[in-house]
Amino acid sequence: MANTIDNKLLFSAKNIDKHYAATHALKGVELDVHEGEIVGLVGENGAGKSTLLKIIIGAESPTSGEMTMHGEPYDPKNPLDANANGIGMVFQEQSLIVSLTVGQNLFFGHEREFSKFGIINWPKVYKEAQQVLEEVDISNINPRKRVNELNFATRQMIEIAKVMNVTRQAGDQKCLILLDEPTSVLSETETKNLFVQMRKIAAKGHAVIFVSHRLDEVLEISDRIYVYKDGASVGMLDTKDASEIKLYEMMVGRTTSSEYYQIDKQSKPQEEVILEASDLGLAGIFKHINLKLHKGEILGVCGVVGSGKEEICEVLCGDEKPTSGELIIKGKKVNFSSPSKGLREGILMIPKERLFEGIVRTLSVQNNIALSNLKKLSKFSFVSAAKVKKQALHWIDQMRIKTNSPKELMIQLSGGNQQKVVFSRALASECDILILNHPTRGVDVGAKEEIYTLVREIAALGKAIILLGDTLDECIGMSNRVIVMKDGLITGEFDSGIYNKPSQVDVVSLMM
Amino acid sequence: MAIRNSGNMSITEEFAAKIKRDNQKERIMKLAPVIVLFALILIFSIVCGKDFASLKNLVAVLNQLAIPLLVAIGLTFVIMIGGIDLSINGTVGMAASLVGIFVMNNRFTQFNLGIGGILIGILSSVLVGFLAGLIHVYLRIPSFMVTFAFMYVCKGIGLLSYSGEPPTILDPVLAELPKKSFIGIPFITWMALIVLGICILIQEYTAFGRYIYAVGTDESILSAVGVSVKKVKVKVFTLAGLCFGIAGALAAIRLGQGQVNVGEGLMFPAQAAVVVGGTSLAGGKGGVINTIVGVLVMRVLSNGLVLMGVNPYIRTGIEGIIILVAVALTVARGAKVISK
Amino acid sequence: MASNKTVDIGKRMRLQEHLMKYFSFSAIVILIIAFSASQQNFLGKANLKTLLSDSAPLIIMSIGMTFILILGSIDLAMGSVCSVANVLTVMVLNDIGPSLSSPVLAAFLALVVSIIFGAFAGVIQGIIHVKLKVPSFIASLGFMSLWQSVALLITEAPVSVAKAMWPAIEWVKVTFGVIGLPLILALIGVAILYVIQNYTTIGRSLYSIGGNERASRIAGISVDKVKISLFVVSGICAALGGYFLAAKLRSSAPRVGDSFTLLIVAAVALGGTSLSGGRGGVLGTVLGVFTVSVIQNGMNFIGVDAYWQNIVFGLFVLAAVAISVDRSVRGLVVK
Amino acid sequence: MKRIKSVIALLLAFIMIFMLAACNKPAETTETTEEPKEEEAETTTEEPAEEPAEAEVTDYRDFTIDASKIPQEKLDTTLYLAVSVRGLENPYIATIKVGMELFAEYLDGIGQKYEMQVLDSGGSNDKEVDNMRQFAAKADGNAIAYADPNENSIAYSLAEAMAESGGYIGTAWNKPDDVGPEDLTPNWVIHTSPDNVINGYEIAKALFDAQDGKGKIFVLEGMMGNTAAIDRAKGLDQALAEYPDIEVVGRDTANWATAEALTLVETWLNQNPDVGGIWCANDNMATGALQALDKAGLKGKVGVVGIDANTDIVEAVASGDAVATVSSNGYLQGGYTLAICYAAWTGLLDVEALPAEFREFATPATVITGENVAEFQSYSPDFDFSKPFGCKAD
Repeated sequence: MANTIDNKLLFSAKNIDKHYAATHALKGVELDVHEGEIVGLVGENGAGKSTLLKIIIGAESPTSGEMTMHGEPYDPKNPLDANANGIGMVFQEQSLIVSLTVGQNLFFGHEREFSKFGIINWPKVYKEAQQVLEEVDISNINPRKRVNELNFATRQMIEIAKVMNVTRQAGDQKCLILLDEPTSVLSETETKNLFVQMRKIAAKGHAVIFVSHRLDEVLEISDRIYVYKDGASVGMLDTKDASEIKLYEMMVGRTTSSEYYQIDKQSKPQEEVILEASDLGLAGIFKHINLKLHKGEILGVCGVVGSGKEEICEVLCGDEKPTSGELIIKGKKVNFSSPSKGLREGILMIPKERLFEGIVRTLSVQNNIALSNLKKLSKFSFVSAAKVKKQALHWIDQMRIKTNSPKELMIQLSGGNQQKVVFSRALASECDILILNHPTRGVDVGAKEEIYTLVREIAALGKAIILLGDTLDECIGMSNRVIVMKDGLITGEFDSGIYNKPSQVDVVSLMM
Repeated sequence: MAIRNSGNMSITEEFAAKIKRDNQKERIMKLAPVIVLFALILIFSIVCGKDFASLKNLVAVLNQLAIPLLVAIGLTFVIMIGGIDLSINGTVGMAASLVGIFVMNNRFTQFNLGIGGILIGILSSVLVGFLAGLIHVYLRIPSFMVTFAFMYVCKGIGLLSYSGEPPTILDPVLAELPKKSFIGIPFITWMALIVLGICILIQEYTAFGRYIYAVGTDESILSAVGVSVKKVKVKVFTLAGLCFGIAGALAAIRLGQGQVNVGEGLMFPAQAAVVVGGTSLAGGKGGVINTIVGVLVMRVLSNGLVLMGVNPYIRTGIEGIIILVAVALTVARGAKVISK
Repeated sequence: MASNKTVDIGKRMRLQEHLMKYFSFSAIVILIIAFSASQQNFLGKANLKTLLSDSAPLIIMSIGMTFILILGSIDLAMGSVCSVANVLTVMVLNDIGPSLSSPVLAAFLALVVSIIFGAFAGVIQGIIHVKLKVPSFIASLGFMSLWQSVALLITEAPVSVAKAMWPAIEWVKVTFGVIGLPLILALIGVAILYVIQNYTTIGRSLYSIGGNERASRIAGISVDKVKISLFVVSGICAALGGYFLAAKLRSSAPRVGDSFTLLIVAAVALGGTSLSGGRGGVLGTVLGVFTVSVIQNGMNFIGVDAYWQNIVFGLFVLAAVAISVDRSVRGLVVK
Repeated sequence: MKRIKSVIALLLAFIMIFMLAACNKPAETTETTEEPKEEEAETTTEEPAEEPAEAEVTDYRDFTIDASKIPQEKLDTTLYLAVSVRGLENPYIATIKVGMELFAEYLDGIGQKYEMQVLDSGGSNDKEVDNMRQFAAKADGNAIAYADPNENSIAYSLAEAMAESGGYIGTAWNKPDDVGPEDLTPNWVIHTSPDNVINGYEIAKALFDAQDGKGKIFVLEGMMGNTAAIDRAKGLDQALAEYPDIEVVGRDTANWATAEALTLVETWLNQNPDVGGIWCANDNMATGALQALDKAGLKGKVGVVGIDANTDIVEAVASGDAVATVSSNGYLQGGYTLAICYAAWTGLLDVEALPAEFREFATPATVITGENVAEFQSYSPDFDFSKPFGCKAD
């Protein structure tokens, strides 16, 4: 990390204001980026990071304020305009078209550069695509391959290659690349690879803006860090002066401590085994899975993406049928054909992709809470509206869900509150076993703490929990016991009591 | 802290085997329409013998292919962006009626515009496609409803245009066209094949073609690179209108008469043909080439059933079952798959 | 700020949900005012009577389709299921009816046969759609052809209800003031479906599946079962439509349902039910049906030239849908 | 069962025509204006049988609408006129509309206030009944209508719709055997029909004769399940029974549609290029058949027959490319039916007193062949609506 602040100023934004109808999303935001620099942006959800990036890339226009690029005034009309000025962005959501080939995706939106009379010269496209891929060290992929034949990590690398292409096209001009949560779907190795690429880019004199919820990553890769809160920049510091705690303080205005995971509240599991898997397997994904889950226990499952941990969750909750082995719940052998069967046996999953799998946006809060226990709220399959409402009020109070009324639509709630609704639903179902698949994903720091408290409380009630943490730290911090998976097999198991938490290094060594 | 190494190899092998199986399945699924087509050809060849498997019948099938093919191609683009077009019956009928009126005919001598008349017919349909696209995109009305309304509007325009007595085309060139053929394939089919070629070119070799796939997959991708989704959609509906218009014009020439009825009964078979070919109704998957297979399946099926002399009452039923089977073969299964 | 934005969208959504209902209502009001202005007896007793009772079959079928559309699916086979039920009804009345003690019994038997057939058609279509994952559009398209064949095989020609059996269908003529018995029966159907929609587990699951099928599955809802049951409901509604038409037209025709296939969908969409699923309801559909009926009735009433009727109808539908369609923002893609 | 029914229906139809023909002679003397046209239209009813004619009957043939006897209040009331048809894209149906317009001119002449409209069902039973009910509701009794029921089975419902409002209706073509105008006296005034079975039979005969009574033929039927299609096919079957050397080598439905007919004939021509004739249930399909023949270079060599007298087929008959078609004279059907209903509405005609043979009767249909095609082409409709029963075929 060279001291790059002395380099030439590449991009600067001054006094950026952005109003949406009634909300003031950005309040006079400042941002300077120098050539060869990696700048980290951190802040809670809704702090304004994404809005700022959208303005820089030209997807939205600022209400007021000025931007310069290469010292010239910069006012992009659309992303293509931004690209022409040497600014490219990797979006948070996957932006590849899976039915098209890698090469077609790489030059998507730039086809005209390869066209004569509107007809695209595909051989030329693929030749250049190969070069682009080589530059990000994934030259083993045939650019003629369709994206839907590739795994997620590779797709992410292709996205980055796509943006890198912008820098290539810029030639001598220095570029700015925006990365919005690029690591959320990457495994640790892939993240490392990404960081290598980012450094490469920076070494050439280009600049990178890096946005991530994972402070450790930001601290690792960036040269300088901007901290945003409520639509305004609350500070800028050199990475060498920063630490996670300091950043947290700036972001939320309070200190986090070792009590973050409320380890002192960790309860002792009971003796009774509530779930037992023996030799469970799903062809080609995982195999020989033996585990026992006790009442009141939080069992953490660690592993990289693709280790099979996600699929274990799916099999346990009934979403997927195992191809071998057996599952015993409360002493009874079960064979689920769908999650509804699982629910009947008292097992329910809180899914990872909240928006796609967790909530029904078009329904109200009360109906979302009642999703999993409609039968209990009804007589002769007639649902009691009063009971639905009463239950919702109970949980809104209990969970401190911020909503105007139980009839408010789900889409109106913030991410953290939506997640609380999902938790309420799970608790209301009175299931004894909960599978928490990344329960804090995409939730801001404040809400995270509340969720941790909640998980502790649930466990204390004697319910059993299987936890897939958003970070390794979280997984170890929360669990009573941790199992480690690699390539579809359990490679290790650690006791994780209050005073004998395993070290991350030990766990990682079994994951990789 | 037991580390289990045993079976580590086998899971990778298993995975490889699974991927292989999946790929195989996918390949079979991709080929399913072709398999269905060949199965049908085989069955009819056996049952009907020479009546079916003859050059003459092949030409007849090709001859009948033109209009369903054109209509299905236009529809393919619309379905690829996840939309639907119900206006087909109307637009084709309208284009055919207007072509009949604006060329030399036995009723409206004052409107003889020759080739210009054909252009008017086609343009009317293009215009309707364009309008439908505009209304769909800018008023945010589902394409289903917009095109449903336009079906009535176009049918009405067609009806109104000749007020009950369809004009017979007397233009000597146009009257001769349906009889002309080149290497055994009728002229009208050639026209359709040329349009087909152009559409394949558009789909595979132009930026617009790529954007169609993108719109069907995820609209946000396009705005991210600064391409207007709205424009792409309007263009797609306009292109579909062009295909329907050409289909209408060719239908009028083929029948030697401009009547609104030629559009009748084209829409549902076209939808079936597009989906049977393997284009996904959800959008983003498939394409014009798939549609060729789909249209062939439908054409061969009805041709074969006619030759077999199957009771027409049962024929539609058999067609329905074949559609179900053909599509069931091409869709992904599994408890987790969501199909709407 | 992203979260503020969603709150904003949400408020707008809810506001629009309320407005929406009035919007489709306003389409009708505007139409009625316009029509009565040009023909003073448009709201006369005679026309109200026709308007209110002729819509019955369309209401019955449309409310069944409403559930399917809320699921995000579509059922194109309703028209031909209606045809089969229609020919079955008349077949039962004419062939078995005379041997029964009373025409009322025959009418009842025909009703039972229709409902059983409708349920059967719904079950097999539901199973093929849900279990084989054939998209409902194409599954129902296949069944549309299949049932068309079946209807034609049962009777190739339209058959009138024999004179002796007329008492069995006299109920269709009963009126209370301007409101006919068919309408009352249809509204009872609406009430039943409204209860199913709002107060039963199936109804609540319907909305969650339409809103987010994946989430509903994970939350432990028996998605497949719910979907199949709803196809059964739509099948029964289609069959009842056929039964009503048999009484209304005093005859059966093997193609009587064909013209309903798309009209039903249009009526439901006009009633504010989203074609992409998750939102809408049977009450809106009743409004949608009346919008269609008023347009058709009004065109005849003010004597729109027959050559122009298609054009006018298309434009009216376009206008009505433009003001009534569920256009609540939420960045959702309109397809 | 069905066979027997149809045979009985046929017999009844024959008897009816027989009886109607019997009334012919005495009428001739009184009819002046209608005379020549009626002569042309005589082909369907050739039985010259003479039976003692009832005096009353002749009275009705003579029945005249005396405009001076119409009460002024009736003339000042807005009368609603409608023709209810199945789709204006069909040229024959368009002529019905013209028939109504001709009658409207007559009403202008006598100073009757009126409004007229076409009710288009687009081929849907339900829509046609709805249309009629709405029309009746609007007119509130001051309505007269001509209805061509989409299917025979809805004839009663259509008439009933009108009867409930107190208007007057005449139906044509299709109605079930067990109901008739007498069921809804006085509002269901008449039912008339050119006989579909006979039309189908006549063109078949013309075709077979042109083939010298032997050879192969293709058959293009109308839409499945449609009454007219079924009846016309029945007529064909009768003719086939009489010509044992005619072999049907292709028989299918083309749904009344030109394009489908073209496709079918193309397919069949591959199997049987030596076909001798094509029987089509309507002229739209005949157009398609001719086009297919033209493509195969067989136009003019293979006989084609149809029904409806579409302009292009009449031209084809004139040029020898087609053998025959049938004109049902829609002008006459539409215009005269309305005229009779008008007489009933004004009170000049006492429907209850009208004898059965004037409630249900045949209207003339002309088989157009090479012999009379020139006459037909020069025909322009011109009727005297003051003598409404002039439309009765004799």
